[in-house]
Amino acid sequence: MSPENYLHLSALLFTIGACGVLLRRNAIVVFMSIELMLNAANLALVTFSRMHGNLDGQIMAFFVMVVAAAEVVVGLAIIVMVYRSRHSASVDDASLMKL
Amino acid sequence: MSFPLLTATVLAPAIGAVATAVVPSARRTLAKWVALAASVVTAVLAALVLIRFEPGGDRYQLTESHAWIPDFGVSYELGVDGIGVALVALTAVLVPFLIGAGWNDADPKEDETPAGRRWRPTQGFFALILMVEAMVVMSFVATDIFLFYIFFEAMLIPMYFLIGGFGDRAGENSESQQAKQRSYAAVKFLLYNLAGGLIMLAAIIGLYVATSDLPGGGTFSLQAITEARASGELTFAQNTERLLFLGFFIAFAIKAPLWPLHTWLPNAMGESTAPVAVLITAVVDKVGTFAMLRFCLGLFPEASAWATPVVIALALVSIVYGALLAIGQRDMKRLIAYASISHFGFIVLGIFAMTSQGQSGATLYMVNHGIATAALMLVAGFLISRRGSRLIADYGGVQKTAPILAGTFLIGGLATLSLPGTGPFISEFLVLVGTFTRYPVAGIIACAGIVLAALYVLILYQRTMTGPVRPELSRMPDLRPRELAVVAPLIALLIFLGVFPKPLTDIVEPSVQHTLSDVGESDPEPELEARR
Amino acid sequence: MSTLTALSSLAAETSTSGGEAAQFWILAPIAVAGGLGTVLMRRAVYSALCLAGTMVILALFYLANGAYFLGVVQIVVYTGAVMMLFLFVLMLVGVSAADSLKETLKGQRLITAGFGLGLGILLIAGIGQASVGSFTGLAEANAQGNVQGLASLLFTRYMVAFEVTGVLLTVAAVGATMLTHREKIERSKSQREQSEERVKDGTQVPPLPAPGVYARHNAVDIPGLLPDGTPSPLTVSATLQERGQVREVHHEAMGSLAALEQRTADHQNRPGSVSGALGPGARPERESNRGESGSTRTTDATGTAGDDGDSDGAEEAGK
Amino acid sequence: MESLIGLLVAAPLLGAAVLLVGGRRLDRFGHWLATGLAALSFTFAAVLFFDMLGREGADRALSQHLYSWVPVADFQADIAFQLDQLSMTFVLLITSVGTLIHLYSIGYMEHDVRRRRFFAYLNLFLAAMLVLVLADNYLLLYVGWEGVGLASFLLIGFWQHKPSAATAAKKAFVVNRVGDIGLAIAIFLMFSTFGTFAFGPVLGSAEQASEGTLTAIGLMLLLAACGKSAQVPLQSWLGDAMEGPTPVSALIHAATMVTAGVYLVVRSGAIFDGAPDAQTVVVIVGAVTLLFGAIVGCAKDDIKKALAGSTMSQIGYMMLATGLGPIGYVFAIMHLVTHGFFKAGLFLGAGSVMHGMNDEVDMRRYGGLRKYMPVTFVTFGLGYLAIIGFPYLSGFFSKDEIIYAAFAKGGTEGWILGGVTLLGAALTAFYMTRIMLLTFFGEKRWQRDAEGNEPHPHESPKSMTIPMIVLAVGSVGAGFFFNLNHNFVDWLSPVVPTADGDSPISHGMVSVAATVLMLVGVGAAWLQYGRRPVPEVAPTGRWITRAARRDLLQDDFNHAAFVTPGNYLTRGLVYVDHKLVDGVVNGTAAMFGGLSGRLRKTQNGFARSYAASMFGGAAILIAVTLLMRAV
Repeated sequence: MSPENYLHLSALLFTIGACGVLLRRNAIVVFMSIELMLNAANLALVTFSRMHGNLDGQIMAFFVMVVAAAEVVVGLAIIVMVYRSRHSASVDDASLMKL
Repeated sequence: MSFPLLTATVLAPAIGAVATAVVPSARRTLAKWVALAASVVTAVLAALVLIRFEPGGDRYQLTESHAWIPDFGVSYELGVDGIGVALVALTAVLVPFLIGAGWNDADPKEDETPAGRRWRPTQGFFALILMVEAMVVMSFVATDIFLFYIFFEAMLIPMYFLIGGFGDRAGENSESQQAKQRSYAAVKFLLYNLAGGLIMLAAIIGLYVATSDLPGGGTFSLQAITEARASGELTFAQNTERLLFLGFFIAFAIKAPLWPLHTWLPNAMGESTAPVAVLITAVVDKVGTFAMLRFCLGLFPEASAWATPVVIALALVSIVYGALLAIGQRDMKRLIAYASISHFGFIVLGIFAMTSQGQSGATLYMVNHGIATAALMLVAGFLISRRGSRLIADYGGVQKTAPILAGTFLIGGLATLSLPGTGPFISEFLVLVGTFTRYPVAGIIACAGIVLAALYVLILYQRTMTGPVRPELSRMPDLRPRELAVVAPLIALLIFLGVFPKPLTDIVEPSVQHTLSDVGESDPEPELEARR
Repeated sequence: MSTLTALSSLAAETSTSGGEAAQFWILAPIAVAGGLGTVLMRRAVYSALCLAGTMVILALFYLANGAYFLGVVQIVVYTGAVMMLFLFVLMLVGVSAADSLKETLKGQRLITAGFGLGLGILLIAGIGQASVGSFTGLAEANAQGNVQGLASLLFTRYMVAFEVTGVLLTVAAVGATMLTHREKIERSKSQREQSEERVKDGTQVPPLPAPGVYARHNAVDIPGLLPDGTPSPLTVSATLQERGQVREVHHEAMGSLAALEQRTADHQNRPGSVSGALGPGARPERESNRGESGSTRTTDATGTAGDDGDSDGAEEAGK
Repeated sequence: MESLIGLLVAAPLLGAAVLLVGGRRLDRFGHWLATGLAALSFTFAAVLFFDMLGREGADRALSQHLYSWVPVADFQADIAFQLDQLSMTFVLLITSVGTLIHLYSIGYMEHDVRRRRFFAYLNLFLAAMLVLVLADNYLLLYVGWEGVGLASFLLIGFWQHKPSAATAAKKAFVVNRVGDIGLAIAIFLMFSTFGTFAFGPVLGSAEQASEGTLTAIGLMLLLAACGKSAQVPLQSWLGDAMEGPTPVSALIHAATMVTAGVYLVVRSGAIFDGAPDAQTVVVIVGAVTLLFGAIVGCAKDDIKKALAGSTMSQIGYMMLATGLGPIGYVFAIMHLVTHGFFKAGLFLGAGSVMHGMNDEVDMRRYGGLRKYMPVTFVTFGLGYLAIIGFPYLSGFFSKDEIIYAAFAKGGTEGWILGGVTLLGAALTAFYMTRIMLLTFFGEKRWQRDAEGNEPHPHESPKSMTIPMIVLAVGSVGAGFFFNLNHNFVDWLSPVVPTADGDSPISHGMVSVAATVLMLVGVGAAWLQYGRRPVPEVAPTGRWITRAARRDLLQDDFNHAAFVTPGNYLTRGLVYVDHKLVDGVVNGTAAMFGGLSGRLRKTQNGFARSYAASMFGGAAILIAVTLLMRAV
């Protein structure tokens, strides 16, 4: 049982999450995919920390969680607001970046 | 440190431009007078320069030098040689007349709705003209290459607005269509010259790098570089020099439209008002030919010698091609534009003939062509403003209704075809002689330009001025006092320069000798002396 | 607790036991399945649940990797708080019907597939290339407990970062409230104004009709019927319709109603109008009856006004 | 005394300037001012002439250096005049005839509102012509050369409202420009050969230059001369130039300007002497033009065009003579002067006739005018006798000398040239007699014109007749006076190389032959036009006549050869410039525009596609780093 397995798993999850971000139109699901990616990263961090035998990796993961939490809060707030204004949580409806 | 005369000459129009721009929008006439006053002051300062300049003296006189960006060897270096003096004088003399000629060109039209009206058109027009003047004068007196480049490029901005913003009232087609053509012309002008400028920028940086192994580090000072080259402590690799030369030359060839880089000029001159058209061809384009003479030859002698055959071929093509196209034009302003292309061919030919006659002739040609085209184009502008059309076919018999206008037009035309007794004759003849002594065939081909010039000028005159009077023109007014006051001095100047050009040649010739010594050329011996 | 100690013993020693491998090989596929589910489920709620599952499994992996604190936090914060937040928002946004998986952007799926595959391969390759040794284990790192270890790091070396994250959280909270808070710009309309408005644009002036006509049980979810017998959507709450939980009146119900009508009609031996028209339909007949009786009353003027019962009785007697 | 030379030029120049700038307020007396200045300049000339007679032949030449004009290194051009006998001859001719024609014009242009301008132009012409003959270097000569071209342009096109006049003016100027190129190139050659272009040094050291160079210079000078003197192949403009007012035709296109070519060749004699080939070409040109002009003159019905043809052929005589070298120079000049007198007189006569016939120019509309305008008839007749070489009148001497010199060329070409000149004499007699008969004899053939008013032929006013009389006297007496104990030859010999060649036939025989042929020509003309009445409309004659009516198809040739191709060329080039040269530019612009437009499409505004690109970027970055570590 070597670290590779964990790392491979995290890579896999990360990729899945990324694809989710690209595929889904529902903003909330996109957010979930992002969460998935973060968690994959966390898994890798934790694995590394065990690999090297010190806790810095875990600290890092911890921070990631905190930041993720903050991000979720703000993000969801934004989603709610967008939904209020345009009655849809679809990412594609907000194609206002085009000039 | 004496009074910085050159700086003053540059600043006068610049300050005038600001002053004109800030005149309240209601006081249009005041703005005009302010602009006129500023240009006159500039002319006076230029006259001072002309007086203070000793023909026999140092190569560059009235020099000023201050460190500017020492880290890059950029410095604020001014100085004039005879050629520069002549052109500064030309610019400073012409601009007041242009302002006088364009007195009413920029007034908001009556039919214009307040919404569609531009913001303070009059102030803008005259301020822009003065800005152009300041920049042109600067590029004539700057002896620091970087300084020159900055103004060489900055010139484009006011010119762009002058071309794109102020078309003449001649509407053979609808207002919007005209506006479209105008903006097309302006953008074309801008892009063309910008492209050339960027190539030149690359060459300038290359020059800096190439000079970086001088004791003082890299420099942009023209004098320093020429001296270093003369003393042999600076040598360029052959390919480097040729590339740098091309970089400079292409920019100047675009500015002084040389075939095949000429197509922006007819659009620009055709769409803009007569004074602006004169500003383009008589003042701004001269910077190109002037810079060929000063920078291309001064900095890259070997490369110039290497490029001469091609350049002369291009010049010949421009002469004949421009003249033929002028004959084929239906729009009189475009006709004059193509005539200018042909004349610029002569100028370049004279510069690259590498003889004292050729280059003196070229310099005189710059001055004379400026004045002659001004006379012809301004009168044409007055004519157009009366009839409201640029098409030659819309005119006929003007000579009967407006004899003075026709007369001045004819004199301008005769000067354009360089009739003896007018200034252009001497310059053209010098150019041809100078060319002939070194490249006989080129000289003979260039002579074709003489006949073609006669054709396009006289065809233009015949179609517009002679023949039965067209009904639309039956009660066309003759030249008004203002217009006459603008044209008459120019004509007088033309005739004076044709009868007594010695003062000018005395100023120009020593500088030309300097340039020739830079290039290391000397006039070919007459056959008989050579035989002895 | 027992599991925790077991896991900790797993993580403590450097060489990994077969137990951990077994655990990995059981749980990893589930985690991946969860991830896929998150991405692929058509209803947001389901993908949220899938995600929660994955997170729990990851928490287990953390524990297995000796990150007890993180494992717990993972479960408590993530699965507990964050996912709940997601669900709340889902409710707020409306648990709308599943969003279609039809791709609108041209080539988006191809690109995604390509990049996803590429990235996956790259990461795997990277990991393969990076010579990952074996575990050194956290034995001495977790010597005096994992939490203590983390804390000593957190409050010494990572102090500043910690503070900053604190600030970040606060800001986030404030920001969220600011964002979601809606300022009332104009005063809310009074009931009168609302009613006037309704009259002005002529929509549904009276209150909405009640549901549950002929309900057999609590019938919020059965639409009321219009005079012509068609069910009216107005009568059922929008949310139920959104959820698709509206029960419509069956035909047999209709049939039975008709039968009922018939029976009452027979009972009063009157030609029962067997029609879709229900209660309302019967009313005119009664009116006519009244008319007849009225006429009879006008025929015999002897009867004193006021005693209906008598007249009824007289009719009875007449039969 | 030298200072007078400058004034000689200055007087008419001043007049031109004043009249042009002065404006309408000069209309009343402007013409008198101009005439007075012309006369003044004539008096200067006379003074100088007698002063010159006072000195010995060798040091008669005067010179005046005014100022340095264009000094650039070796190229030193000065405004400097030289007045030697040759110049003097021309100056006298120009100023005298010029003054007379000024006087004549006062009457002729009486009713023209723009008379002031006309006189300004006449003065301008005088000044330019004087510069031409007084210049002491070729560049200044070039100035005068083009100056007279300008004056001629202005005067031909004086009635600008007539499109034909404007066109003729343009044509004259352009054709002359072609000639001017020759002069310009000649100057270039001189400068690159001798290092200067002043008469003295160039002609002095001419023999040192190689013959090739001299031939080149000579041919170029000849080209110039052909342009100015309407010699084949540049002759086409002269006929059309008759659109100008008649005094102009008399002064510029008969007496003075058109003879400038002869002056140029004679002046550059030293060069031609060193270049026999060039001389041969000159002779050929002269001979061809001689016959060409004569034939054209025979066919024209327009009196002025007929006279123009005659002018061409007479100048052909002079050219031929100059081509003969020293044996011909003097007589070329002599014929030039006499021709100046009688041709001017003839033109003035023609003008007077037109004046009386409300500007009718068709000789078939004249006839029997001798009764109506006797003075004109007499003066015209005297000029006629002079030109056909009636014994002991001007033409007789000068022309016979040329014929003699032609024979004296020796060898076969001597005979050929002699024959040609004699034939020319016969033709001259023919066409001049034709003009004479058609105009003054026979019965009157004029009728009402379009407006229906019949012309009332009448004699012209004094101001017109007096010059005619004076010129008639000149044309009668000049030749005799010149020939009197070789006055003219001795006068010119110090500056113009002379030699009397030995001809196979003597002077007497030449004179007899010439006279006989002249009589033949007269007789032929009389048989044709004198005996039987002249048809109103010209009969379609033989091909030669028809061709001659169309100036021997010269214009058709020019059109086919230059004008039409030129038009196509310019049109084609305009197309090329717009489509090709400009097309490349606009094409580039369009290319960039399209490219950016296509790139713009990728910016669709959808967050997910941006995310996709980010994602791809990340993947690529990882790939790159891995590759970096791999290698």
